[in-house]
Amino acid sequence: MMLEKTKDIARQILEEKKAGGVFGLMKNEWNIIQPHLFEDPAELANLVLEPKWLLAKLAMRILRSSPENYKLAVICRGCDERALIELIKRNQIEKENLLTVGIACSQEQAAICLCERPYPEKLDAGEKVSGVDPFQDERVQKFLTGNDKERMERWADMLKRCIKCYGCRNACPICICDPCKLEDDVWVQRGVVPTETVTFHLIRAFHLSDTCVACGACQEACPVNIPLLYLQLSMRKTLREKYGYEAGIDPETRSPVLSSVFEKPDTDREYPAWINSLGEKDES
Amino acid sequence: MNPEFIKTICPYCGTGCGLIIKVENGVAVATYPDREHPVSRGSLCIKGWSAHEFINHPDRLTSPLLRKGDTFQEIPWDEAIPMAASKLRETAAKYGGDSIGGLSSAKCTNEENYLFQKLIRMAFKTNNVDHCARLCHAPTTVAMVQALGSGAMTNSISDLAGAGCIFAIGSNTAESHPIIMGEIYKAADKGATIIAVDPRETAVTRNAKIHLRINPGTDIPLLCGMMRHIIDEGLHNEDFIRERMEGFENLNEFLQLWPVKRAAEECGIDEEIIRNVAEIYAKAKESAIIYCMGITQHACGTANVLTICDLAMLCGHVGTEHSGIYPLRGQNNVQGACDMGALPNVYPGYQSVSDSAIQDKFQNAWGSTLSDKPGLTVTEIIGLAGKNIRAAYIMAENPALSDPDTNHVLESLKAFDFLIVQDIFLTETAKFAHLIFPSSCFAEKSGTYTNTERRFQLLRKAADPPGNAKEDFEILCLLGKALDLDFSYKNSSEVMDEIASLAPAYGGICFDRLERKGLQWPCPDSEHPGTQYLHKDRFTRGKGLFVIPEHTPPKELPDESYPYYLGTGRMFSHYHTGTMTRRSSFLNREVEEAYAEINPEDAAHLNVKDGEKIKITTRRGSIITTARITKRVSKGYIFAPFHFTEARANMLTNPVLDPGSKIPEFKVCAADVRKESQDG
Amino acid sequence: MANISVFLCKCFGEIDNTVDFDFLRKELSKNPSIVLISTVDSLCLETDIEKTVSRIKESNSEKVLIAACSILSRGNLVVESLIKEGIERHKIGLVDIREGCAWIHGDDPAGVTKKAKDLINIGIAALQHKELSDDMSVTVHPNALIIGAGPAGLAAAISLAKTRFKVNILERSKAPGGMLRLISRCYPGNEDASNKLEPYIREVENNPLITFYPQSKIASIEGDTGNFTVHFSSQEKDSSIKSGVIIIATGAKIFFPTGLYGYGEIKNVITQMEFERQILNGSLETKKPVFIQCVGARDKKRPYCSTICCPISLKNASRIAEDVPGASVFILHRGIMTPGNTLEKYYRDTLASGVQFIRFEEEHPPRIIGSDHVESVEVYDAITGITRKIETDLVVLSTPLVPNNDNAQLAKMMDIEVDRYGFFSEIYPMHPLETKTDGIFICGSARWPVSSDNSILQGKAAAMKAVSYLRQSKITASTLSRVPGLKAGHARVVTESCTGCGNCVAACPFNACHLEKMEGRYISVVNMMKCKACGSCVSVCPNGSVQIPEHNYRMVGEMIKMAF
Amino acid sequence: MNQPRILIFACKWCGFIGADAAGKKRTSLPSQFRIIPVECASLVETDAILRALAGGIDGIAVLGCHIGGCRYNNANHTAIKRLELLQDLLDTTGIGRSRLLLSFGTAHEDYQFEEIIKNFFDELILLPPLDPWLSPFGVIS
Repeated sequence: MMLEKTKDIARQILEEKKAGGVFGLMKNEWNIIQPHLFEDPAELANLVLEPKWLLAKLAMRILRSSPENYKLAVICRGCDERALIELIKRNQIEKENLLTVGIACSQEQAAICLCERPYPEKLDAGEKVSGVDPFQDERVQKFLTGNDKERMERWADMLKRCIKCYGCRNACPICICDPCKLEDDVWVQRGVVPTETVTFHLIRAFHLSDTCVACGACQEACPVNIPLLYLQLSMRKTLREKYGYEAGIDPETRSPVLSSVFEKPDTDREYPAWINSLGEKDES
Repeated sequence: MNPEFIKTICPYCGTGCGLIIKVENGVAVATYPDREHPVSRGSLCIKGWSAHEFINHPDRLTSPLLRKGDTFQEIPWDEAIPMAASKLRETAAKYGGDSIGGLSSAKCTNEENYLFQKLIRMAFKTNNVDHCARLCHAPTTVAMVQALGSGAMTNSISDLAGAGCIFAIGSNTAESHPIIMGEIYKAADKGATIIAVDPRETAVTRNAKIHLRINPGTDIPLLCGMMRHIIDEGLHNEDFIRERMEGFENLNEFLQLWPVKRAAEECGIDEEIIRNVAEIYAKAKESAIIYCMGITQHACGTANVLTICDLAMLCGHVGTEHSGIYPLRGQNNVQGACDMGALPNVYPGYQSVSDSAIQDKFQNAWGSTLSDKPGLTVTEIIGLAGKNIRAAYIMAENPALSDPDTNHVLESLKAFDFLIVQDIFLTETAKFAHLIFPSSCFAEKSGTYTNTERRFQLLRKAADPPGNAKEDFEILCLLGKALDLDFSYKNSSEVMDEIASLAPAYGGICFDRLERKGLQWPCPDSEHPGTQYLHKDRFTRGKGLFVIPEHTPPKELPDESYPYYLGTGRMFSHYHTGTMTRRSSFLNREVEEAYAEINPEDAAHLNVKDGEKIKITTRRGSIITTARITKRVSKGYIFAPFHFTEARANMLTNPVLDPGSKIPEFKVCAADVRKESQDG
Repeated sequence: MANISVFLCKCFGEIDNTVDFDFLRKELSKNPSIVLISTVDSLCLETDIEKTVSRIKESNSEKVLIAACSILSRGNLVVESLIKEGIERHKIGLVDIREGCAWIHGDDPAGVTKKAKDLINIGIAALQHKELSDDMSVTVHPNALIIGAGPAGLAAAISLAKTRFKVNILERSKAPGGMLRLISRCYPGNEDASNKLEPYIREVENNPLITFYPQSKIASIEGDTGNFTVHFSSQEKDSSIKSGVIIIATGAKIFFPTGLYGYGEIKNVITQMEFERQILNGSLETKKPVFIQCVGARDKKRPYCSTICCPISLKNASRIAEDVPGASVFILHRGIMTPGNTLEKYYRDTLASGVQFIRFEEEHPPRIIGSDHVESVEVYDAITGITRKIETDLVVLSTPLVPNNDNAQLAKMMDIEVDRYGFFSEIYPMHPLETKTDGIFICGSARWPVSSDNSILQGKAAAMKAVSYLRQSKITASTLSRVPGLKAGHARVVTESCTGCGNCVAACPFNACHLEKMEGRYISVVNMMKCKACGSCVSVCPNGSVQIPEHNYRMVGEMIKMAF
Repeated sequence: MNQPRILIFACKWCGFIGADAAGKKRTSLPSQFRIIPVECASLVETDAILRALAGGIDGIAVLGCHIGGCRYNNANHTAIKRLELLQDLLDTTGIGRSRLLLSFGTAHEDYQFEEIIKNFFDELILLPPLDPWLSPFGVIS
């Protein structure tokens, strides 16, 4: 149903020449599924939507290496769409050159990904299902609860497994820097495995603090099963609660971390408590 | 424009991960992991992620090259092939077919290896064909065939995740086979105990529950001590031994020589740890042993592997889904090259050249007489250069860096009357060649690779070879035809069909069946689904055999003039002789120059600071390299990766061979270290 | 690594009594890049500086590290003396081992020596990796542009002309004078506004250095400090002028309290400005006026005090009380704001002249009684608690000055900022006339409601600020520091690695970064004239493509490594 | 118990002046802290903070000007927001937000600086050691 509708939309896009190609997943005669750029409507019979395969970064690379006015339609899930919007914000994609065909994720998929928004803002095919609160999940709670010592040990145990494949960075749709700070001796010692976990993983996590779209690509690419997405959860929560900001929703809204407290959103923000930290102590 | 995404297989280690190569305008521009791949499941290691980088390197060979004095001159293919054929033919005519040596490649596809050995064997009636498996897992093949009947990894990679205990000995899995390390962690997350045995501290030992930091070359004492304790405690699997094994009494008797106390002394660790580890291994429901070069690259390599087999069989930890013995293959197709008979003693499918029935089968099939005399090994072919071996054909191997005692190897390479090297780059070896064939890399050909879990996987062509370079398959066919052989294969699929018809274990393998997930041999017929794990109800040789291992300490131990242990090995961002990885900018950025690891205490003693130059000397030569001061190595131990051409660790290594498998002792030799003066 | 010579200052025992210099020397001599370690009694003595300089020149060192007192004590003096002797600034490092070390941990001899060693190592690391920023300079157009010809603008223009710089004045209306043209007298001296204005207007008309553009409208402003180009139309004629500095003196406008106290509906409810006009054209007829203060000010929407309305009411109320016999004048207020002794006297004088003051509260504003003509005002006296009814024939509403509507637009053109009400805002309280962009100054009611006297004062001050720019033939970016001394550097973009993500553009508080499209991708470009080296861009750049060379990341990394 | 090690990034317009004043007053403070003066708190890279924590430094303090008091047109606001977010990450991973002391506008004066640093030392000494996080092989330079 959703597949047929997606195919129809894709066909329409190709036939009406709204875009030069539709980027999605293709299943071939051997049942091999892989990303494919559909440029011929006849090929669309082979279009599939499963499994979850993040296409945003691939789509961005296609757009960047194609002629300036080449338009690309991307069949994307919620996370893909958010990633693409973040890429637009970061000037990697020209907004005019991108069309999205939004498809909804299933409830099962949302549960696997711990996805809070398992649907794109612009939904074209499929039914929205409700999001999952990651903080209610047992796996997450294992890493985010307990006292400092317990958490530190749990995370250290996980992160020292890192084999420095850079997969988390390579798979991340937002990580676009070349060279990357993680390759620099100043921040992360090179040529050593296990790597310096505090710097490698926390620098990576923090660089994405306000742009992470919680797609889970890092985690899926990790050969040693480090739950990298959980690192982002509390920062995402803070951004949402304190500034009402969520990455990947609106291409016009920049991260609140980049602006002064007067601009965003803080006309009614009290001075943070630590401004008067000494004063407070006097009172007590 | 239309970028294409081509699924193929990673060209580095034996794990055989799935890659998707992105091709733009015929150029491979990026690599992505394959989410659907049965082994890697959407992950890759650092090398896999950069697999495309060397493909378009400007150093790629693009035309056949002919030596003119000290330089090379480009010549067309229609000169190069006849010249090669006639030179080889002349040599064979003059000195006999056994004067030709062929080094096949664990980097090439099964089909190419098959053709290569067929070419050598048919054209020159010699079995002088070998490849670098000799330098990594030759003892595995010898010993496991002796004990179990099959030289391959017994189980599948994914089976590891279900093991209750994983005993990793002599394997730096996290750096050499990172994706397999992920499976180990999966097991750990399910509660498995990870035990690591390594004289160095590595990512594996760091994440293991127990780390046994034994003295170099004391694997047999450790394992014997464990076995002795297992038998003493009655933890051995008596039913398994009674039903499926033979030779237990001999083993038991032999183990009387190895009380735990003696083992502990030899290894330099506590008795209690050996006991503890033995109990954990024996008591776990299913235990897996992972081993690698730390076991095999010793003068007692075969005995080491035999001891491992003994331990596994003693506890009955073979032949079930999650137990087994995991010799991790180092090269993407080292398993395949062995399978395809690129070995001096066997035809494809491990069929002995000395067996006359098998000889007849191949003579009939190939329409040619064949030699029944086992040929020479890699080290022997190189060692006898200019003497018994007058001409050699080296396909994508780099003995100038990979073989022990480099100085000697370099001399030998010069001694060939005629040397043909077929490679993608001008390697250290190719520099000695008389004739160089430019060939194609993994992304430029189709064929099959067999990974360490015996999985035939399809390689798909993503780009064309650069310039006039040709696919190895095509070069072999051309050369074969020039040598008057019937090498009129249209494509590698046809070769695969021929292999299937000749080697029963691969009888059911054909390209059509490999498309989706590959097949694990044995797969005798076209209905067989492939084999997840071996020795299920019976061993390949019938009953398993307990073989008595003979402990021989390393041949060269530290003494007064050479007071340090020296071991060689790999590190995570480089691969083997660095031909590909050092030309991948990303990988090279991680480690740019040669280094050797040295303990802080030793460094303080030598007054060396981190990053300063040191000179390492052994009886065979010396190198100057950068000191990396780290507690990874214990006091008195130096570790040098062998990837670097500017400081060839193999200049130093001891070429003494293991009698059973002819593997050199890379892992231990005695060395002296000095601080190199800054201006020198 | 460059060769470094290290000078340890004993400070006559202040340092070496606690810090073990022998140990320091021993430790430092292990560092191969240190070629000279020298101990000096007191580096800030002239003789010792001479000695130091000669020792530096004799040694083969390329850089100098001074370990002495804090830069806020005499350290700066030492550094400046060395610079005077010809050693380049970026080759000198200063480490504070007195205030930050010897003095603060006097009771921990082991710790203090170790700390001194670490601090010197940090200093060496910094010195080794410090780079020098690029710099640029701009030729200054030696003329000034003044926007607005009110008292502030005119005062500024005349001051500038007196220093012989050419001045162009753009004015929205037909004639110069601004709000002074609309009122009769100025407080506190009750001087005639026209008298006050007259010399200025004469000067503008006669001085050849001053050009006045009436009825002008600004289209756009481009360029940077020292080199602005303003496109505008004057009397419907388009033209553009180049200018070295811009002074904004656009003033403010009167708030019209439509809907408040029946203004607009009831005939004799007027504003102060209408009151002034009636005085000017002689149509004023009142005997019982009531002035209501804080109309539309100091409330939720406009919580500020406009500062000028109280004196204006005092001025007009006393005028009626003194001039009109038998007048009864009331001022209903929420607290009379008359800071300073002049205004306070003005208040007392007014009180003496018989004007009555009634204080009301924000919650109980006065009530106007009457439908089309006001008859009386009912007010709850906050002091006595009695509601009073005041007979009246005129209600005058004191309304605040509010910013001009196009302030935000103008600010955007010039890349300066307006505050939350819309007045032009200064960069920092300590630099009251300066804006975010160097070379653009604000004065008069454009920045905050002020009296005409203060406007003139600010105009003159802004002119003097402007002169300091105009006097230079070239302005060098590194000197555009608002504090004594140089800027800390300029951000530098590594074009090859810049991804064009725009983080720096969003985070830069001075709009010094912008994106340019180059070969199909965006890269960030830094405008050094605007960059103040605060480093906001550095810390938001995901891959270190923006650096301040004087504080680059390699240096920070090394400093951290050396910290303990 | 060893004295914790503290690295301070001090804005040269406030925290640095406070520290200097504390020195001039000849306050007595534990010696295990080092100050790196910065132009503005917004120059403090989060990466540098993480780098320092990985290098075995127990606590980081960032001293900047109060909101509205920045010399650089409110550049310190981005620093405040960013570093608060970093505290969240430190909390998640068990390093603990208290290892990153943010003090904006509270260290201008000698006694303020003194009190902040003393309190920070007292606080850090109670925290669990960072050992599990430190560079796994202790590469010695």
